[in-house]
Amino acid sequence: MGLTIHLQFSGGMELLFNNEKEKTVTLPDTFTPALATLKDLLPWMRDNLLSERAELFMQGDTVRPGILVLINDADWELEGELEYVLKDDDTIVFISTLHGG
Amino acid sequence: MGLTIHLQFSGGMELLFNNEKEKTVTLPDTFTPALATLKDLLPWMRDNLLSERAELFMQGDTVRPGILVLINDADWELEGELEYVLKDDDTIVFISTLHGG
Amino acid sequence: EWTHKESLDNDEISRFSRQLLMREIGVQGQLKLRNTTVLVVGAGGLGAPAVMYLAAAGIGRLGIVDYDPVEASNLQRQIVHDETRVGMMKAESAKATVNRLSSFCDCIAYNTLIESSNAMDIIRPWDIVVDATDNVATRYLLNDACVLAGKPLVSGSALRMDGQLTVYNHAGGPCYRCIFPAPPPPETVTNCSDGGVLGVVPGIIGCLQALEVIKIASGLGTSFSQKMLLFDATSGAFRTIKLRGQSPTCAICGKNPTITDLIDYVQFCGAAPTDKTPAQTL
Amino acid sequence: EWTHKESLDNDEISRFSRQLLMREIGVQGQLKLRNTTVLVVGAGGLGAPAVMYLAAAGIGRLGIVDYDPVEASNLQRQIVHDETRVGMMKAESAKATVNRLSSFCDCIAYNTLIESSNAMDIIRPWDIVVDATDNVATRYLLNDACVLAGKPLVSGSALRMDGQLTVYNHAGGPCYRCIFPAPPPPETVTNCSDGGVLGVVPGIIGCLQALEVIKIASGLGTSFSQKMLLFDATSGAFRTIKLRGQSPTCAICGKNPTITDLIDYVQFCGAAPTDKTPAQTL
Ligand SMILES: [Zn+2]
Ligand SMILES: [Zn+2]
Repeated sequence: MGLTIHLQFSGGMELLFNNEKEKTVTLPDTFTPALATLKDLLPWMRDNLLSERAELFMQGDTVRPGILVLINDADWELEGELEYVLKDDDTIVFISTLHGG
Repeated sequence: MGLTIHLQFSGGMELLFNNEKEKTVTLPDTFTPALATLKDLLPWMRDNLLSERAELFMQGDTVRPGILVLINDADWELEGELEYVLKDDDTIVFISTLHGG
Repeated sequence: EWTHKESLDNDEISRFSRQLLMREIGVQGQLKLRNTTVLVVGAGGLGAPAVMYLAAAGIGRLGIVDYDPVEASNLQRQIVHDETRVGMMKAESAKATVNRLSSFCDCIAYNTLIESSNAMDIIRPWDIVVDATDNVATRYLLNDACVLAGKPLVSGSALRMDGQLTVYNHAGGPCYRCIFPAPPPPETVTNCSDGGVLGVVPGIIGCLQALEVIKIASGLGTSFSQKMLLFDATSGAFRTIKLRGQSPTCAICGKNPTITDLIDYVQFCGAAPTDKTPAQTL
Repeated sequence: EWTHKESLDNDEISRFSRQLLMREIGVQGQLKLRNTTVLVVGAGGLGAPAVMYLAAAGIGRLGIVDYDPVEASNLQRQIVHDETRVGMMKAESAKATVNRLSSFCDCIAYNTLIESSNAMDIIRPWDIVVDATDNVATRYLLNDACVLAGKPLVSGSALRMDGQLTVYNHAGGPCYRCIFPAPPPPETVTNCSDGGVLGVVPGIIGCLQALEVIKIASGLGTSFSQKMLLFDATSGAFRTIKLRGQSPTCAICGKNPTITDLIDYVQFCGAAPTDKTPAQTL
């Protein structure tokens, strides 16, 4: 069995992902435990889960500006960002920041 | 070592307990693991932690009306109330219900 | 004469465009808001933002019950009133603010102390009741009247830096008596006159009450049946706790209710429905 | 001429009695509120409850910046205005409401578009700044001006059923640019005119902004430096997340800042400071 990852979407990010706020995915065997990183997860999400245009989610090999990423409830900047090594049962949250009032 | 219990106070209950919102206590050996219940904990709290008059906390052998008790985040009524058997590392929350507006 | 509408007119479509744009509300949800009647009991710290946001959102008919006049010391939190209204009845003052804010809301003021003799008549015409009161006796009265009349009760409370929110008697969930079969001893009850309150704390809870009403009215459903939201303003922490379910032995909503008509709530609680009686501090 | 006070007078003691009773505020905290000056930028959905609760709580001097006139479609959420104010400048309308609510608040309206040429002059006299704006360009402008002037920035935002709150540039925490060094692509930004918003959602966030201002001003301290509160109105869920700290490489608050004067924010963001420009929906 591959890695199981819990994905959550907030602040409108869910509109890019079939309007689902939570989704638990089992990653294919190409994601090697102890090696696969967030850098691998993002294009997999883009190709397998995204229901809107890719540029609303990614820019280059990372998320586009204005998206906050949390790894197990902490800002991903504290966890190594793209280099973070995925662990089974991780929760990754994607938050679109809001600008309205 | 005795049982360790995390106590939390909310809604003004903290005013009865030295104005502390959280307190972790280690219970004495008279609290036998797998036997001691909430019915034992309440008078111990009254005698060892309470800083105000006892009738503001207890009525008979239970909490006075208007106090909600949570055991590990669930209403204690779902957990057996006074008969609940204490487990190491339990979190017990006492909430004074509010009536103002 | 206020009646249900079959569709929104052009003025309503323009006024509520920001809600019509949302898939969660849309035209059908907005029409449901227009056709829902809401009674807010208490035009104080909780009722102030609740009536304003309910009227603003397009609730078609809004009742406001209060028997107190506006006092200057209320204005630290009761933003539906203002200095020109000191001495006016709170229900009238709140209605005047609602009328300025929206001509799409039919607002009715009850300048009345709600009590056992009149509560059923006051509550019966309304779809949803908001408990924005400030004392134990009126909270039991409203609960029992809502159970007897079959209305959901969106209940909020606040004191000092703390707030609480829940929805009673809705969607199979518990009523106030299911959770609190006995009233608190009067000497353990603190009101805002004695304990104080930071004005924006009931403001936040009153806004959340308006939100839950809007969710029930528009068909989104409430998040707080059999759940209670606790807010600690000092730490900025919100916490949702799961409450027990509806009790088969509840004296008012159980299988064999012992209360089938409203009772004497002052006697039951040992305290009168006023925020002004000196009480001992918790 | 507004000046600092050494003590509260009898009228203030009577008016703010519910806060004086609280150990968290008391006489000293209330006096600090009286001597604190707060600038609210934006008199829209967030600013509406923020200015009312700040004035009600006893903030001594309140500035309100907005350049738009009140429109009928604003009244679904902007409860500081009303139908009699349609066409009036929002800052003037909000000031009129504050003046009715409290004679203890010295309120100043700026009927001005805040931009790089005037932002430093507008911000410099104030102790705390509230970001209640509705667009990306003004959010970067306010952040940079607050860093350059050394002011805490209490930032809120809302769209549809979602709200966010944080405090930037305070107590060693990060600024907006520390978290978001690059602006979002314009085509990913949705404003309330395009995406819609349930009115009470900015109401709740605006109340929480007022609360954090009051906590900073009274000495209680904020709960949201280097933290962000997320609110999902559909589920009633609040969540607090921990943000990265202040960045040594931040272009404005870092060790070697590359931005030492306000820049061209329209060019930087690729979008103008208006909620009205049609933009693609996210
Ligand atoms: Zn019941
Ligand atoms: Zn920075």
